[in-house]
Amino acid sequence: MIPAAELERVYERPESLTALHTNYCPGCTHGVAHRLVAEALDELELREQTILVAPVGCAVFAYEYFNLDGCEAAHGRAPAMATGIKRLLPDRTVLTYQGDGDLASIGIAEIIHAAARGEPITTIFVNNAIYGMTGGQMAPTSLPNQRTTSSPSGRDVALTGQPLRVSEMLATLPGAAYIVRRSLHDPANIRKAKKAILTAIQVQQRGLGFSMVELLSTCPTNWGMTPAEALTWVKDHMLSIYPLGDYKVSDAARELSA
Amino acid sequence: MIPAAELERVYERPESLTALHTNYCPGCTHGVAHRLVAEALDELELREQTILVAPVGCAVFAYEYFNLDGCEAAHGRAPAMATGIKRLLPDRTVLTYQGDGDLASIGIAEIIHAAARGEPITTIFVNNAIYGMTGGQMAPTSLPNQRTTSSPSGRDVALTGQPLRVSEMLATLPGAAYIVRRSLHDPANIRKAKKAILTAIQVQQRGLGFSMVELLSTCPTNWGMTPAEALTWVKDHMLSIYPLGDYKVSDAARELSA
Amino acid sequence: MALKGTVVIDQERCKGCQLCTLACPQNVLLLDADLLNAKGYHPARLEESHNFCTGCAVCAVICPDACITVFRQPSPRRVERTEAIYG
Amino acid sequence: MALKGTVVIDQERCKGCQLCTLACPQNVLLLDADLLNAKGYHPARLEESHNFCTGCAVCAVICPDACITVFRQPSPRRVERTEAIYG
Amino acid sequence: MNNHNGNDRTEFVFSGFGGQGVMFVGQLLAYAAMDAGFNVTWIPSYGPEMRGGTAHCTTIVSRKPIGSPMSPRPHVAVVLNLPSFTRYEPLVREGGLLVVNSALVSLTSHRQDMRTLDIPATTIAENLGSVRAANMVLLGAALTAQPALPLAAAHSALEAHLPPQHRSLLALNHAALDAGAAVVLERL
Amino acid sequence: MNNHNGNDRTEFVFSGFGGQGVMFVGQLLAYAAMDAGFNVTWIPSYGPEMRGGTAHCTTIVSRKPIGSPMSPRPHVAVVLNLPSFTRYEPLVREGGLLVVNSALVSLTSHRQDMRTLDIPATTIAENLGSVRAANMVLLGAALTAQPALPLAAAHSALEAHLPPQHRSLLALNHAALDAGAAVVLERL
Amino acid sequence: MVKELLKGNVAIAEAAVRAGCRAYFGYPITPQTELLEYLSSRMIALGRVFLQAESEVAAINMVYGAACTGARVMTSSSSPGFSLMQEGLSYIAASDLPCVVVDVMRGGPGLGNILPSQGDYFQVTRSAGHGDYHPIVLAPATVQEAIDMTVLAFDLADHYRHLVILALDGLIGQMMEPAELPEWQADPPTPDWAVTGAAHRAPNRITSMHLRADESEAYNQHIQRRLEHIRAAEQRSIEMYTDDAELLVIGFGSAGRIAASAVEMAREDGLNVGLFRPQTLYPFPSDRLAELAEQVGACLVVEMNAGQMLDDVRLAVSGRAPVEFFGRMGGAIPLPEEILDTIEMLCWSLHVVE
Amino acid sequence: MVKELLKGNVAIAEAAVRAGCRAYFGYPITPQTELLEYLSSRMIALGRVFLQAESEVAAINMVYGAACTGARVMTSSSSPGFSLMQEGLSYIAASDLPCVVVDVMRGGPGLGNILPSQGDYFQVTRSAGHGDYHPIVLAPATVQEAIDMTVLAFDLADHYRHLVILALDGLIGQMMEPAELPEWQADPPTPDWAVTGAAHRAPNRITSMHLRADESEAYNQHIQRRLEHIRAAEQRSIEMYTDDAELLVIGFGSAGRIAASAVEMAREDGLNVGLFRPQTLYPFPSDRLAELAEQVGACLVVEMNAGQMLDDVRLAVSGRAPVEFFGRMGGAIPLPEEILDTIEMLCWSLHVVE
Ligand SMILES: Cc1ncc(C[n+]2csc(CCOP(=O)(O)OP(=O)(O)O)c2C)c(N)n1
Ligand SMILES: Cc1ncc(C[n+]2csc(CCOP(=O)(O)OP(=O)(O)O)c2C)c(N)n1
Ligand code: SF4
Ligand code: SF4
Ligand code: SF4
Ligand code: SF4
Ligand code: SF4
Ligand code: SF4
Ligand SMILES: [Mg+2]
Ligand SMILES: [Mg+2]
Repeated sequence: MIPAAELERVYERPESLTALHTNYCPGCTHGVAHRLVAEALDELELREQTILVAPVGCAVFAYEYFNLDGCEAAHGRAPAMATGIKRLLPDRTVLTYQGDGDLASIGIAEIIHAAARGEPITTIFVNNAIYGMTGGQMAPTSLPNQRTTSSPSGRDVALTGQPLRVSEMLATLPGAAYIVRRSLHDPANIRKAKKAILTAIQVQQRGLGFSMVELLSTCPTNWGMTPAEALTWVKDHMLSIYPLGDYKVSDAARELSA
Repeated sequence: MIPAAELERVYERPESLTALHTNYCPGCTHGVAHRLVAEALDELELREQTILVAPVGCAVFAYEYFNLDGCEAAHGRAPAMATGIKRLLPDRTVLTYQGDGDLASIGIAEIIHAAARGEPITTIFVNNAIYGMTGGQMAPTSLPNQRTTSSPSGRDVALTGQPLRVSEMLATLPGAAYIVRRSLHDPANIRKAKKAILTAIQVQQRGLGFSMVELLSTCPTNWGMTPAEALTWVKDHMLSIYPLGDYKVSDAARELSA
Repeated sequence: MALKGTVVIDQERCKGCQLCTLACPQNVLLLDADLLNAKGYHPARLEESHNFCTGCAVCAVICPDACITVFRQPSPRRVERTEAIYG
Repeated sequence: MALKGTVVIDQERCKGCQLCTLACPQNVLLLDADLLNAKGYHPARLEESHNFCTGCAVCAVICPDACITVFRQPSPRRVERTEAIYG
Repeated sequence: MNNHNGNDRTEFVFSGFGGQGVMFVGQLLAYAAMDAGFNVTWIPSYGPEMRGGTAHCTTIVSRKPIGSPMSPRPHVAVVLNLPSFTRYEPLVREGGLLVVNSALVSLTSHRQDMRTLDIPATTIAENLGSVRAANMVLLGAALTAQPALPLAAAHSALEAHLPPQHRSLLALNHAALDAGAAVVLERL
Repeated sequence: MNNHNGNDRTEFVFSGFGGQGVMFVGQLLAYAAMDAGFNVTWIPSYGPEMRGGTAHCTTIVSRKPIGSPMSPRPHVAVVLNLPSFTRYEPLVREGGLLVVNSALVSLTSHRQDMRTLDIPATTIAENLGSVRAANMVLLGAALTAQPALPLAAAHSALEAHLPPQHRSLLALNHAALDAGAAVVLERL
Repeated sequence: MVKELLKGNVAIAEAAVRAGCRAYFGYPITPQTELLEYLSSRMIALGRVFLQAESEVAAINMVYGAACTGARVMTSSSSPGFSLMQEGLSYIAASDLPCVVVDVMRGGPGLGNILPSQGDYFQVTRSAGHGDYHPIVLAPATVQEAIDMTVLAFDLADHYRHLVILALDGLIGQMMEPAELPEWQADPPTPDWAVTGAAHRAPNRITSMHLRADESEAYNQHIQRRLEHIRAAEQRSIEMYTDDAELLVIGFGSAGRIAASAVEMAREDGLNVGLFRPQTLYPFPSDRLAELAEQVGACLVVEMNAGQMLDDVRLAVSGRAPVEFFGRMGGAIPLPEEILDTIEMLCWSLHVVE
Repeated sequence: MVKELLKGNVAIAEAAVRAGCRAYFGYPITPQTELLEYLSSRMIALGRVFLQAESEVAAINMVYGAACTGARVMTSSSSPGFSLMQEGLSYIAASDLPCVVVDVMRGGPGLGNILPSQGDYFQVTRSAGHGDYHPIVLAPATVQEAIDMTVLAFDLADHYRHLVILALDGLIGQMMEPAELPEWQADPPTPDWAVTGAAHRAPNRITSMHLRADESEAYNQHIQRRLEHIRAAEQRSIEMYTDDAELLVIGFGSAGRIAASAVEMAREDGLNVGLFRPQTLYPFPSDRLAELAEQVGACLVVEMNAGQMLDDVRLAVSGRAPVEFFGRMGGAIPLPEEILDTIEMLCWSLHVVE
């Protein structure tokens, strides 16, 4: 082992995160998502001009974990709250961080209308196919036959429909400038996710419209898996239902991401 | 003029409408939409098994105008109410009749989730690009630069986004079996609209999933036009923003409409 | 050759919107300037002077207030009532 | 040839999720079975026996709790700090 | 018990089709009363009739503070069309005044306990240059028959409050007010 | 003033990691008490600690109706891991009992105003066949040291209420209860 | 029937099933989620309707629709979710529809926390949405009462065609206690006002719209007359030691049962203290309380909020006796001992203690 | 300044503009729509924020966000829309955010109608969402008062960091009356708690979550202390002829001004009647009313609802005098004459008339 002093520090906890320990379960990729957002803000030097809107969900404490000005939305209403902030502070960077229950279920109206208005905010959409915080109920994003505490014999698509693919849907809206889906299940994908977050925030900075990065994420606790198994489950089961990709990249946004 | 007695009656007010005079403004095509729905129910002999969910909007009295069992939803919530009814009475035909403010603005969450669940209900979506009942405010469906009482200098798309195209958006959902857009601006289009309504109801009868017919409709009063001018405005201005067509016809539904 | 037909207009229902008068291919409908119904509108009326009603039902198809009943000379090919007018 | 590097793990932050230990290409991370941190977890630890840490930062990229600081032998081509690890 | 609505309070209702300017004439009266130092309220009907085609509003002019701005039994009803006549003719308070646009309303009142003025306002206005001034003809008549305010107050209110885009109609409106007043004075 | 929480009411807290079966052991005690004719309440903690890894529950056994199901100062605290020890050691009521899974908790209590039982429950259970029976070892010990209920009641509750999918563990659980009791009896 | 050890939320769910609840629509929220989770398998196994709605707004409107069919239906939520149901509740009430809504109250306002609270007393008793009406509100203090009141809730809902709210807090929702489940009820016939398709009869229509003031006022009078009946017939309460009580402790739900412990302790200490526990929050048992107020020297209201039922107590007592308050807020749970302290202080100041 | 003839809704809108309202978010609903419509051009012309939200739920949450930036913000709605704002209102209140919400009440419950009503009294004063708090509630009775109270609302909101509701009914919203608009207020500095980006300072965080009971209770105590201050400092009311009144008529807003006419008539008839018109509904002017209750023989509460403020009157009067009620519901408007009839009846039974 080489003494650290002689070496260059190539990675450390980003400044846009606080030192607080999170209350996420071990191996939960909410933590990865946080880190990526914080790194992106650091790199873009936006920490001091960013306002984070935290969701109701496991990430409810996000406003404490990020070293940013922040506030706490009502369940699902983060995009409305962010709209209120952004309209008054158009030169600030406004982020919402939302789970799939928050965004795709109770908050679908607010995200659609924010996107439809082309509201220049950025949404980090953490899709773990379940309601994490409340103990593992079915979400609109749960997979067919997925067992949850409110679909104990598996999600019955005949009664509850197919998983809701939000990115695909939002991509139909002209106001959406940048809508992509990435995954956090391995380092290579995490790297791509980071890049997408950077682009999304830049889309906001340039005022190109609404931007959202959907991140496939794990919930080892409620899936009843080890953290490593959970990553595999994302790869083996979620990717086919939620194909990764760029669902909407407006022309102006394309220049940025290129 | 030939005495009526010698002739065959080829058209009369459908049985599924009551004799009540509507309170729609002269020339408002809400009346046409009503008539088409009633005719379709008559032809399918469904009058006695149909439950209509009326919206809040100019069509708030629809439950009185239709000779059907009916109920009155809260603004935007007709699809949720219809879901409640349909789940308990799966063999009945359940219709929602909704305006664009009702469906595309306040009620977008409920329509999306009903469609996403593949709820076997049929929605008649009357898009007149304005809030008729409350006196002509902007709707998410209002056209760019359209003057309304809440966009008096014309809808500014930079602040409020582009018109929301609901059919295009719902078409992305697997649960949606039949999503089409028609218009009521001339007899030929009215005929096509009627056909679509028939198909949509049949889609429900066969349990194929969610069905919706979007109807481009007029609001002469709040557009500040004569009824005839309003029809022309639909043709000249709405059709280009809201192209008519079949946005989603599931394979099973295709057989029906063929 | 056009069929022969006629229409009966429920003048109390009518709101004088003129959509039928403008749509009638035969130009045989007009608003009755002399009549005001209880709602305060001049209702539509059939007025066959040069042309005659063919029972084509275009007026009924466009009438937002379902005021118009259409009659037509029985045609050889029998079709369902309301279906007939929607071709 | 691989660069030389090392990692410093904030063992009090660590939740022992093992994502780093499984992801490390050099297999030089493991959970410390002897140590229980205040949160009650066995934290990850660097254990270079056969292999050595290259400072590739894969562990840091996957760690959900931002516990890992990565050091690397200065490379000829200078790049921005965190950007470096995301290639 | 006193008559609590003596001369110090007059309740006007204006009623007619949407395009007949009933809202404006009610507001004009309110402006006139305000400028003349009265308490005044104006309130539109915004009830279920909204989409029925007929519009009406109530203007109350009073020396005392006004409690309710509603007038279920107006002192003066100005009706511009048939449905308005049917609605308000029975409601005018005893001893009150009904002003009827007889050009459009063929009925006349048979009530003996109030005054009725049949004024062919639409015709008079048409002769003056536009049927749209019928409302002013009727206001002129009403204020002459029931002088809750001097007619001059209505004239100055017109000067002061006619919206800029309608100022070309100023002369017409003045003339219409006077013409309405003249009809009443003639009949005295 | 009386001691309002005399012998007729005993409050137990069970605390440990998620997988250590603390919820079940608390419920088992509740079943036992119910079957023995006591009033009983069981309540999980569902507060902010939820996601912290440590779970705890409270079982109250009483001859009288139970008001609050909460126990801020339990008579008996059964702690299965270190964080639980840290949390509950100071809270046990004077004269109460702390039962510690000494196999996982290296600390011991220095309080003189209550009894402490250090039981290497995980080790004992492991020897019996599975570490997962440590909870039963500790319950056996607790009920022997503080006989709010006869141990037999716990045995019959096991028979009656062990969920079907765990019935293969019945013998192990019985043995664990007895083993816990034995440790206490040995030390008498 | 035998007693089982049942968790409040689950007990309510199973009681609803046995009372003939045909459909449940809900949205997860702690501390009521077990209710939804239990029904997610139970209802489907019975061939009944369970649907997790996309939100509480949707849930209450699904209930609204389902209630229109004349079936027994239910939803449940907790404080923030209950707030989202306000519009729907008002529509349901204004449509004369029977239905049962469970509010397992938690610490507020705002997001607050998931701890037990009684902070929604005003919201459940006073408004539950805009306009003039009150739901019937039942407040269980034990798991057994939660069961019994669930059955009662459905019966009252049908009997009065009225909205019934079961208002409890997280303690009762989360707690397990021995309790007996009810008998299975036979399905009532479909009521004649239900919308089921207008076959062989004139159409049924369910609406809360009354555009004309006279119609609307007449409808409101109809509601008020119904509420008068309800006030006359449905006031319910439990008493302990009220015969000779000089201090009357008043509390509902969890606060009431904790206060009961405190009253027992006070009696052991020789204090003449009684307990009055309202079981109906609307109608508030004012009649009996007014009687008791004549007799006691003072009242002590105990709540897990800042003093909300306090208003109803003051209204009932109407100056006949001083009314004192002890409350814990935002998820804090009162201890019997601290209530006892307050009791002692009050008794002392009343000279109840010789 | 000179008097202008102003419609209530428009007057409130313009008063808000002059009071420095930087942003308005709202959703159309009769009878408040003119407020939104007026601001749709006015705010944009001034370079301020106007946005028609997709719903009332979104509107109140936009307000929530905007209020976090420390700016003066407002929304408005009417009864069903106000119901939809309950969750958001509770969050705003629980985050100590100043903001102003206008409720132009209409006939309910349910869809009801668009006629004037005071049926949301409970909803605005008692809960406005779940949890323990009360908004400050101002109730104007004239257009002038609507203007003055709009300015006051913003000032009180900022001063107390508290939610302020302007509660009026469709009559005042729709009516035109002569009134004077206020001076333009200078913009207050951005408060130090606002979220604006954490530059050169530690991050600001706005939340209503308090997971631990002790923190949550402490926060609730903080709210209750603030409410105590508000109760001590902000009770406002108007009186007429109270010096020698033997019957006190009590009404707020439209009902209050109509009752004033009735009281005038009664005085003309020689009856010793006075008027008490609460201008603040929360804090209810109980202190002054309790004093007056000592002096009068009876109270008559007049409301455009089934008797909601009645509770507050009874609580304040607390048995000192009988309290009678006259109400019209669901959009019906009381006539001065019918109030006068009731006054006469009561005076007669009080032997006030010699
Ligand atoms: C109005 C309202 N309804 C319900 C809840 C309860 N609730 C809290 S978080 C949550 C779902 C969280 O799921 P998701 O958004 O997927 O986030 P995750 O925890 O999975 O990251 C729910 C239903 C609430 N707090 N407020
Ligand atoms: C919760 C709620 N918000 C607002 C309203 C007021 N409102 C009634 S109808 C309507 C819009 C109607 O527009 P649309 O749905 O397009 O129907 P249209 O009248 O154009 O047919 C609104 C906003 C209401 N009744 N309830
Ligand atoms: S419950 Fe699931 S989503 Fe929430 S912190 Fe734990 S693992 Fe992550
Ligand atoms: S307002 Fe518009 S939509 Fe409504 S009835 Fe009149 S024309 Fe039709
Ligand atoms: S049926 Fe045809 S021809 Fe006859 S009136 Fe109607 S449109 Fe004209
Ligand atoms: S279309 Fe119908 S309503 Fe219109 S004028 Fe013709 S008959 Fe009358
Ligand atoms: S930097 Fe690379 S080699 Fe070193 S420990 Fe981390 S993953 Fe392993
Ligand atoms: S990934 Fe992070 S939290 Fe997980 S074991 Fe490694 S260092 Fe610990
Ligand atoms: Mg999730
Ligand atoms: Mg519309």
